[in-house]
Amino acid sequence: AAETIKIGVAGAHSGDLASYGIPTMKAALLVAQDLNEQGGINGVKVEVLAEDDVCKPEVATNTATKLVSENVNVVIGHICSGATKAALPIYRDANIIVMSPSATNPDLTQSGDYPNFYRTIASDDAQARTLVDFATDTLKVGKIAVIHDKGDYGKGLAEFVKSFLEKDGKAEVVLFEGVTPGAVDYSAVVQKIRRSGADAVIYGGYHPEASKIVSQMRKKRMKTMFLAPDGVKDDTFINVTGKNAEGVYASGPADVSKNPLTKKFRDKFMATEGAEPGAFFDNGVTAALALTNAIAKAGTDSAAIAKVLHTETADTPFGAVKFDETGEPIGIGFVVYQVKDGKFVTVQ
Amino acid sequence: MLELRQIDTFYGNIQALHEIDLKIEEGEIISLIGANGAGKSTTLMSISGITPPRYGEVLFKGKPIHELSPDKIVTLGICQVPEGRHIFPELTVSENLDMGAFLRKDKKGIEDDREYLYDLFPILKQRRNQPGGNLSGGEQQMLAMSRALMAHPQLLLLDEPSMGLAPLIIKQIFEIIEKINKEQNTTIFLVEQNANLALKIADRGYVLENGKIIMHDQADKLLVNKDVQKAYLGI
Amino acid sequence: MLSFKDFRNGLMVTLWFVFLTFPLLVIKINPIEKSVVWRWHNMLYVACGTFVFYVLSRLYLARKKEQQQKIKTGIVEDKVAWSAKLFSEPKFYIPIAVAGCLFALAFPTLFSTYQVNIMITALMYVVLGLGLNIVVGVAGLLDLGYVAFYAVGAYAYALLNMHFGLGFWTVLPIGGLLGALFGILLGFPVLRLRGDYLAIVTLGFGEIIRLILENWGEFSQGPSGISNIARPGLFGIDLSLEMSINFMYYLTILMVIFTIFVVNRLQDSRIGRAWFALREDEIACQAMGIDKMKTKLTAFALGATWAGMAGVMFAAKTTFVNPASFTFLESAIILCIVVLGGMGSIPGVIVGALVLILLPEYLRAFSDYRMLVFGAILVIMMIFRPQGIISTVRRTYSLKD
Amino acid sequence: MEPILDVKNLTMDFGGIRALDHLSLQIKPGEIVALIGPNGAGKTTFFNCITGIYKPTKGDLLLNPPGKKTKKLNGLKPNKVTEQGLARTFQNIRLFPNMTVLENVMIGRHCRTKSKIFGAIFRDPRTKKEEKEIVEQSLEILKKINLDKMADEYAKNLPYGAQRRLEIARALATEPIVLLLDEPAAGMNPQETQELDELITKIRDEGLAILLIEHDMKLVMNISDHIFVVDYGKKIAEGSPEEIGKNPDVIKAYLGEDI
Amino acid sequence: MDYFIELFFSGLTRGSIYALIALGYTMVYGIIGLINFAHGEIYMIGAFTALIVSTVLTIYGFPLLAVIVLTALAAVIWAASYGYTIERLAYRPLRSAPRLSPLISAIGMSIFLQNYVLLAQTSDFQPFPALIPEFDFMEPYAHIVGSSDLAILVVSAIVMILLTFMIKFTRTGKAMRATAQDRKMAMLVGINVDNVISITFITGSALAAIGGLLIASHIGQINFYIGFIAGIKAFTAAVLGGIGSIPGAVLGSFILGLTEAFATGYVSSDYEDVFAFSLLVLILIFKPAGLLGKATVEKV
Ligand SMILES: Nc1ncnc2c1ncn2[C@@H]1O[C@H](COP(=O)(O)OP(=O)(O)OP(=O)(O)O)[C@@H](O)[C@H]1O
Ligand SMILES: Nc1ncnc2c1ncn2[C@@H]1O[C@H](COP(=O)(O)OP(=O)(O)OP(=O)(O)O)[C@@H](O)[C@H]1O
Ligand SMILES: [Mg+2]
Ligand SMILES: [Mg+2]
Repeated sequence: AAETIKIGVAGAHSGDLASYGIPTMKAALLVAQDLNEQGGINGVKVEVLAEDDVCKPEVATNTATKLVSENVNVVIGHICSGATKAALPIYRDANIIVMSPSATNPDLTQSGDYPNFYRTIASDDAQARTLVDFATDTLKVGKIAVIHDKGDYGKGLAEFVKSFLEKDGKAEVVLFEGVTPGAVDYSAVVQKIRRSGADAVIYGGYHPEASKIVSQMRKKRMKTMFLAPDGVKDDTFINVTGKNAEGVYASGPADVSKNPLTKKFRDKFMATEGAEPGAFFDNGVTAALALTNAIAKAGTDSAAIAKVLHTETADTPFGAVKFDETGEPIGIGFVVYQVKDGKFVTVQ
Repeated sequence: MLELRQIDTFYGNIQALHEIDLKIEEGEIISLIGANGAGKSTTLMSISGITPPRYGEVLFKGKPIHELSPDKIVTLGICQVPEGRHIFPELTVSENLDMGAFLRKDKKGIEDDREYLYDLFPILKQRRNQPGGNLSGGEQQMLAMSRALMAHPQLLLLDEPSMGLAPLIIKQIFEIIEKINKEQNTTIFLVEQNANLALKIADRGYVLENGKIIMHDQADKLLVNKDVQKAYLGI
Repeated sequence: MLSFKDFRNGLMVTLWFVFLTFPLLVIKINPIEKSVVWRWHNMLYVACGTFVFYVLSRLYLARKKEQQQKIKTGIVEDKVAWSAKLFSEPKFYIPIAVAGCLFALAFPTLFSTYQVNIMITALMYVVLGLGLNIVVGVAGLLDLGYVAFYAVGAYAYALLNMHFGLGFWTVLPIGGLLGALFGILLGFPVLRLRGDYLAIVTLGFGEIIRLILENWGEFSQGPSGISNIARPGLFGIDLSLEMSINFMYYLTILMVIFTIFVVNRLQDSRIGRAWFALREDEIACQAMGIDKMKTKLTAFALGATWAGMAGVMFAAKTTFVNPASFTFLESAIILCIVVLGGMGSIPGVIVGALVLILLPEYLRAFSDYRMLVFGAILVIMMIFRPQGIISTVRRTYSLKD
Repeated sequence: MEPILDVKNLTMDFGGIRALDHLSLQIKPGEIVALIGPNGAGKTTFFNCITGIYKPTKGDLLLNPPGKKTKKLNGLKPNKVTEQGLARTFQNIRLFPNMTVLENVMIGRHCRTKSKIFGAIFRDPRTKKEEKEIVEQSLEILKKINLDKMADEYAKNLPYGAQRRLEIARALATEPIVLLLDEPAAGMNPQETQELDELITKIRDEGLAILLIEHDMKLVMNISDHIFVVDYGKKIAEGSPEEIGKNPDVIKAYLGEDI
Repeated sequence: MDYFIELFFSGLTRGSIYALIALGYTMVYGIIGLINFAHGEIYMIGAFTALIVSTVLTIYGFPLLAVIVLTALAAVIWAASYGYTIERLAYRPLRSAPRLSPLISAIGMSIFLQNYVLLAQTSDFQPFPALIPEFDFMEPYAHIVGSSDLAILVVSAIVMILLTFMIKFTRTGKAMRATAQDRKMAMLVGINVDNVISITFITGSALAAIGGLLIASHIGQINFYIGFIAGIKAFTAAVLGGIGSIPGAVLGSFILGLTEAFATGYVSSDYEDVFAFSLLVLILIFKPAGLLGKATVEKV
């Protein structure tokens, strides 16, 4: 009945975290544009409503109500786990399906509180598992220092890493410590790492602090290995850290740049923006495609959409993707990269 | 030497001075008397450019100064000892004196003047290195005057120099006022509550009443003027 | 109207700003590819912008001077501040208040739930503003850590609700009391501090609370926060999203009215006077037999109480709390509300809150420029109305009896 | 008859400086006592010590309220001292500039009233009554010093002389038994001083004891029953105005030959 | 023991950075009693200017030394200009306004400047070229003190000594002290108060810029937000030492820096800032005017 299909996109589009939110918004717009060029979904045009939540919970609730009151059919977002958590109940009560390209907090799916939630990125615990296994089995390190940025994402991940390490008992956690983002200097904590005699650092957090810590470790002539999650697997990290980035391991979604769909949308992006798409772009595209695909098959009724999402796969940059009953994506996992001469290259 | 023409001064929207006209000749002692809140201090502040007049003009040696900034006015040789002394509390007595000579470059001259003033007010010499802040009222008043004199003013504006001072000190202060007027030929514009004393040493006097000059005349004439006696001399 | 001199100065100023903004606005570097983009057009914008702005401000000043000229020569009466008049004379403010209330009541029916939701946030800041107004505006204690008590309230509800399933109505007073308690705990040692020392200590306290919430995971679930906090119940009826938002709205309205009522009565009471006096001159106050510590402490604690209650409502509204919501910036905003509205003036604070909270929402149109404009507005407002939008009018007694 | 305020060997040091040196002083009920001395003698410091604003290094402060037993004021906070019945004015005016004249006086009533927060919020009859009384009594006092016409003016807009009087009114509002005035006539012209003279005597006649710091000898000699002279924190003389007037030490240290 | 020394040095480094910013706070506060929340932003702008200028110069192939000198100059000049302009625009009109109005104006200014840089440049972190080279003679001690730490220590030491000298002995310094204590009187002895205040802002901003330059090339990256946290810390340090007092600001900064370093080293960096602020609260409780601040007994 609706004259258009409305897709809400919520995330940080301004403020200091904008760089994480904007790519997804662009992704959604490009997908919509692409569909509309082919005459929309079953002849119905797709419309994207983008709303800024600055990654703040209290703002996110406003954003959510705004989208709900503009009765969107589905929502892509939010970007930060905190904001997502705050917004989800509102969508749930309005019975709207939400798919986040980047909110990795496990509770979102595992708590079972949000049946309407899906995501196109693996959760922190999965990623923690990847990092831990890589450290203990591939790198075979015995002593590990776990550092985090006290943030939602970083600390959550670090805690999983810690608990996994302790459970497996293959390696010993010699240091578990949070650093203050934005501090003018990290040498004290770096000294502490050195003192702990760790062979490797597993860091939970985003690239700015990671880069500061790595640089200072190298400046202090420390060879300690450095493992980090997808928050660090970002070209900015390499650019900022320069030669000190060499050898750093970072986990992230499998490299899908070969995939034609990925190419297609990346090129579209290049064409419009004239720059490489930033963080979570592919996940954004994936979310958009998965949702539109489901709508195409099931119409705009949430229950029906959910059914499709669970049962039928959609073609996305990450290949054929569908979702398990908790809303986790099946077929989007993590692989580990290492920085070699200024590039992230996959390690087998 | 100094001439005020039709000065109007405002604080925000409150008008404190209404069309003040006033003339001071070289070498004179002029005293301005008036009740509290009459606008005496405001007059001085208008001359010094702290609260510049909104309308009217101030001429110093024929040149208009009412648009100059306070420091420029000081450079011209107009110094004020404001009401309530305004000693720099954390500077020592001698540093306070140096500030008085802020615009002067001649080291030697400054030294001599400081000595001269120490002779004038021996107590200051004793307290030389004590922070000005916790001198008592009288000590501060002396310091304030000395500080002004350090600048070698041609025109010295004094705002209630006798306020809150012991009778003995008041006498000293007034003697000194006359002294510098004679010896250094400093022109003096004296604002006083204590009309008696003020008019005794003054050549001419002006009477200010809520922002208006209501009377001006030779000092001795004012002293015997019935209205003045009744209103300001408490006779 | 504008002299040649003005234009010359205008040019100087323009040049100055061109110079000032040159590196940041004109040069855009890409440190990775080691490439530079020269955005000369920006320089043009700056130049034109500055010059126009300068000329306008000149004109404004010129007009002002004329006004004064007129006032002097008695052509026009200089008028008392409209605001003062408006809020001093009942025949003016009663109707306004009534109209305001009616509008407030009708609001949810008139606007979308989104608008209502925003309005709830704004109204909560009204409560916060009025609370802080007791501390800063009335008692003159500069508190930069007010958000701490807000956090206390919010987490009080979040935790009590999570662990013991306590409901909104039970926790609301508890939150207030906890706020007061923390207020007193902090107040005792630090209220001896003067002016800005107090400011920084409270700021520190605010940060400490936030950091503890962040790091003490076992207690507060750390940075990932607490979710699924129950919305306020209405006799166990379960409400649809829209209804519960409207319900929340009316609750907040009630809260605001309650706050206004209390704060207003406090202000013209024996204690209120003591607070004002304290702000004016502490030593004289003591000499008049006012117990400095006790009076300050009551002000501080009362302010905290309101922060606490507002916190509970915040938690109930967002149904999710995490430390990120209680940064120094929040305290700063609340302070802005008080000062920009008009220190110690209740209508002032209300207006201030509505302006400062609704502004960013409706500035969404400016998208990225939002906060830029916001900051600029703060500065400009202060320059043109340093005493706040609506300045205080002291109560007069002898008139009435 | 026994002094109402009895100060014994009061001593006050500021770092090096000894501002007060074993200064003793008594005031009898209904007396106007003047405390005079050169600038920096320690008069204001004396006030600050007995009103608890400074903590004296040594000495005893005894207050004998008529009909009650002796109270020791040492170490009390300023507000407690005021409650005991000592009220003061300040050498450099310390009014509440942005409150109305009436409110300034009402603040004075604070320590004699007791309504608390809940009273304030719920406006129970007791509080209502109290408020009413506060206003009336304050207006009463304002009438006495004829400022009642300016009751709703901001204190800062009063002319200087009026401000000085208002300070006295505010002090009176605390129902003192001893009133301490620090240079009330400073910066007043002879005429205003005249009025002040009458005001102070009037207050005295209502039975208050008054301790007065003043440099205006005309006023002092006029109204005081007894005069203490201090110099360098030490008492150098005491006695009736006549005696002081011709005491050579006083003349040398303070008055100067002719006045 | 080694560990102790290591921590000690990292404490010193932090300390001297805080000091460079804190001085600006303390000077401005001393002279117009304003907590200049925009000061942290000046530091940030200093860093950004440095980044831009240095990149441009390197692109046009200047030799490293020239780059360093010119960059430092540019950073100082522009930061100072911003400081001056801010004072003219946002604070001077509020000289006679209620006490808190300038504070709000400052907060507004800080928000404005952050977003100005965000929009004019970018929101992501930018790599900052290592302007401070790795000295060979430092190699043996590299694991304890990096070359950049050394440079920071030395430079800030020199700067602070110069500043102290200026305040104590030059005419300008005297004028500043006088203005700080009694503005009206300062005018009456012929001091151009407006200029003095401007000079204060300029000096403070210049120091902040040097701080920005040093820390940026030490840490190797900047974004528009770095000013805020550093600013708050530096301000804390200034208060710790007794706001308004120059040596106080330096002392406070070092104490704060060392506390943080040792807290991190021996306890945990989780509570780093909690330690910092608790220390502040404690010190102020026992010394209400800060370490070197004069406890001004109001002369009643
Ligand atoms: N800063 C100010 N703001 C507003 N009004 C002021 C200010 N200063 C003075 N006034 C008003 O201006 C008028 C003149 O004040 P001024 O101080 O010049 O009087 P005065 O003759 O010096 O009195 P005094 O003998 O007390 O020194 C008074 O009515 C006073 O209330
Ligand atoms: N807070 C203080 N710190 C240090 N010294 C002080 C302080 N207060 C007063 N003094 C010193 O104590 C002495 C007495 O000061 P006080 O103000 O009592 O003098 P006074 O008798 O009131 O003089 P005046 O008649 O001028 O007011 C002075 O020498 C003064 O320097
Ligand atoms: Mg005067
Ligand atoms: Mg005295």
